[in-house]
Amino acid sequence: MNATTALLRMLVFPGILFAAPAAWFFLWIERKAMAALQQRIGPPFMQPFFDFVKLMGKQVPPREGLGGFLMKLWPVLAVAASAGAVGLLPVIPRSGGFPGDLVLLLSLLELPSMFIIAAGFSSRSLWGELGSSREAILSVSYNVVFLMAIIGIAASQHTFSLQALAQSQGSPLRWLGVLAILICLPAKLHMNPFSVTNAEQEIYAGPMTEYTGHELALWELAHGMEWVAATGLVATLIAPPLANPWMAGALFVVLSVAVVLVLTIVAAATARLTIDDSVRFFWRCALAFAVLGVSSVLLMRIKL
Amino acid sequence: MSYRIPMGPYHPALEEPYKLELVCDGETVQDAKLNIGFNFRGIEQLAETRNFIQIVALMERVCGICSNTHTLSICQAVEQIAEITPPPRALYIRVIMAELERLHSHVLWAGVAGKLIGFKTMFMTCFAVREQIMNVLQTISGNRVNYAMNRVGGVNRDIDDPAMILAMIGELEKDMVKTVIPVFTTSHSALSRCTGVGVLSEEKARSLGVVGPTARASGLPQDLRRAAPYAAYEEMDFNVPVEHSGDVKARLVVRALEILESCSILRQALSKLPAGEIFTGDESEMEIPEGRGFSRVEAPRGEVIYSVTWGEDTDTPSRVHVRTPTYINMPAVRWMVRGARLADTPLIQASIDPCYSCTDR
Amino acid sequence: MNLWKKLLCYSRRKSPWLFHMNSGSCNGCDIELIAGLTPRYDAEQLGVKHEASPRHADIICISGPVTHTAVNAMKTVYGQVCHPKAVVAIGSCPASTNVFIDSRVLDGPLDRHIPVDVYVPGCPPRPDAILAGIAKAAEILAARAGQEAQPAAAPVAAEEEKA
Amino acid sequence: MNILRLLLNNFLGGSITTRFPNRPPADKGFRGLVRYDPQICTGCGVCAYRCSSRGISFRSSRTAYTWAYDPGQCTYCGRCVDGCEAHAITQEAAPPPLYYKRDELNLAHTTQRPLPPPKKKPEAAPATGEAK
Repeated sequence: MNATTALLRMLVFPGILFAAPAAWFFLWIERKAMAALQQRIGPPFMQPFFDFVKLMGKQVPPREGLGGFLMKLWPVLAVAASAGAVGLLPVIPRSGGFPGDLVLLLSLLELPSMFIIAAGFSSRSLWGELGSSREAILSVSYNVVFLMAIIGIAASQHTFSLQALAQSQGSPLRWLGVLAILICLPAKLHMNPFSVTNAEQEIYAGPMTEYTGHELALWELAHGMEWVAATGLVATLIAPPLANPWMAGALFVVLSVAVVLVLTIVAAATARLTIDDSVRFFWRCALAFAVLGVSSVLLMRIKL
Repeated sequence: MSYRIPMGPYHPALEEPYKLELVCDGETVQDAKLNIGFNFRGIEQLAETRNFIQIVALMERVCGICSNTHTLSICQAVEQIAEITPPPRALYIRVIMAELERLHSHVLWAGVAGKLIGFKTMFMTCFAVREQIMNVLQTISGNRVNYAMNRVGGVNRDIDDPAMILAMIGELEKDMVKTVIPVFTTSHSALSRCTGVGVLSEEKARSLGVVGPTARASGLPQDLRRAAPYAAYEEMDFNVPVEHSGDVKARLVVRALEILESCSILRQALSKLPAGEIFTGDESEMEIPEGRGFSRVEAPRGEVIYSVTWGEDTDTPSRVHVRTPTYINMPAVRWMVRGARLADTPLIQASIDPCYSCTDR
Repeated sequence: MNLWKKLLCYSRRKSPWLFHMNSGSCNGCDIELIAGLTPRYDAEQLGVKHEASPRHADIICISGPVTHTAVNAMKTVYGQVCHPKAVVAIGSCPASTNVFIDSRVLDGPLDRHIPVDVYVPGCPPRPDAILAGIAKAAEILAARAGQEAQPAAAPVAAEEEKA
Repeated sequence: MNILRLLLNNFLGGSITTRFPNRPPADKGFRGLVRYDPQICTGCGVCAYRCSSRGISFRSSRTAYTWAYDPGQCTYCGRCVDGCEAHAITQEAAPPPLYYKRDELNLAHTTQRPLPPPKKKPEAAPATGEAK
């Protein structure tokens, strides 16, 4: 993959130009499905898009100095990082990629939550700081499981290339890894039961409390693209390899939407756990998956 | 390092403006300080400028959630001064309204509790169930919230169609027994937020003198409907649910059981509804003599006490004093939140079902 | 009016985010507003989101007769909501202080402090009436699209808008 | 019932929402705006005496009386309707309309009192309801 195709992938397909509508669509599906599970009608089609446009046209209070600059900077960086993450997804197989892009995808997926933490602290609001500290604690714990899952998957297939992973067949270890990723996704996407970061009944909107206008719009966009990237990652891992690129693309979208729906059902069925319960949960998961993963790797070695 | 967190006065967890200042160590709450008064409208003083018809509509706006309780209390107090006994049908209608109000208030509480623990589906389900009750209230009284049902000497509106309410109660009970209660009690994530949180021991409850469901959840079987029956409660047969663990879950269970008891009371009242007048006395000729009236009513949140003094040859009271359940239960919150997690504080303070607009008046 | 402006107008009408404030109300209007978010009325069908932070909101719903103690907090919150914004007064209390008229601790009615765009009458209004008020306020917001930030508390400008 | 069953039922049952411009109907006895019929009114002023929120004001002189009503001030409690012996006051069974300016919906009626008996003249036609 050369620089041009990389840029093209990041900006056009499946990057920003494609990812932004996809982000709004996924956010809309999430809200609409949530409403359907609660006997409601839910928002009109592409509501997140209207929210985005409206927020773009809303005034931002003047903020001076380094704090103000940083507050402007973080959402832009978050959008860039998540757009990059989406750009790496092998939506249509054999369309590029390089060995080791899974590692890059992981770090790009991790960056928005780092930026959220930074944003909460630079907004200098008490609630922002509380939300940021919660996000920091939470990300430390779920990332252990997340990384373990990714490493397990990569180890089972002996590759860090998304392309190769999309092409290869599943194995028990891989399914275990996908399960672990699915458990982490609600925390990554600030969904119930791990929505402690933006628990509005406790700490207002958490790190986002002070944000408004186009900055908030960019955060929402970054959040939506995180959805696309994260569900896309799962879809890549569970999709069976198909020869026809169009079929593969369609399957990718269907699987992504299915993941969104699964996450929505989980969110609708649970209450928010407290931060210490969440952390405890993830460390237990980490322990369980570590034991399972190591033992299965050992078993595979013995077989070999 | 401990730091202070000011919650409120406009905080999403609080329906009403008040300020809760928490002293926290990390996410653990060490102490809480409550600042109220944002809702103070001077109603007790205003009541001294209203005559006995106007005062009912005024007292109704002490609190929009338990509005019937307040009108019932003031009417009972004034009736005591004027020595009026409302006809039996009016007493039954008062019981029906009081129980409908308890139903809607408890279901509302369950919904708000669901919202506070981030359980949006529970919130939506409870409110969808609650709409049935609101429909009935609207059919009976002509409004969804402030019913304007009570008047000195009886009630304003008759219940024309008891069968419709009976059908609704059947539906509601089915919804509660089959949906809301099992869902709340089988959801691990919801239970993990409620169990063992905000414990108020029986001794502490006794020494603080808490009232209502908060007391009953701490093992104090006190209920005015049983202890000092008013309206037609003497003729009703019901249980007073008591739990002993004193945590948020116990308060939840007490309220859930009370909803079922309310349904049973409603059923009895509606089937025994006596015929006859719905009020005594002609309001245009009624005179309130000098005297003092005192009335106690079991609101959804606990005991409401009204003390009304009427001066000589006036058409306005000389003093109306109200003691609301939240006023008594509030200090208990301080003991409940000590050592609790910050995330549980909204739920703990909501578990007494606070009503600061009653308390501030 | 160019395309972006048109889109902006449309979006503003489609996505009113609420911030709810109680300035000493009896809770009646507040629970009716909350009931408006729930399945039977479902404010989300209008794109309404009940926001926790005033910074995110477009429409401020105010209930209650504006007590002395709440007035400053209320003005602060009003200032925190960014332009464009609209104010919906729920119930009779903010319009006229209702039954609490001639109480000495009230600083109402509401339009003495901040400009009000829509009044929803009722004591309390029904949830569907509140939703209608919010939809109306969203239309007023959309009409304000071309306008630049107005100075804080300029009731006159707000009144011209409506005409 | 388990939460997943509830979600499934909700999903299969469809929404119970009223689509926005439609509104649930008001009941027969709904307490809406107060309507006043100056033809029937006897000018006793009991409605103002019974009104807790001063929504109805009644100013009377020897030659005329003015009945004024401010819906923004009204509590919709219906006590004026209950107390009106001539049934000149009724309540609409519909939710009151939105309004955009304070006092926009105010109503005031001035009615001339019939002159004292010696000179008997027909009652003057009531003045039109003018919005302030």
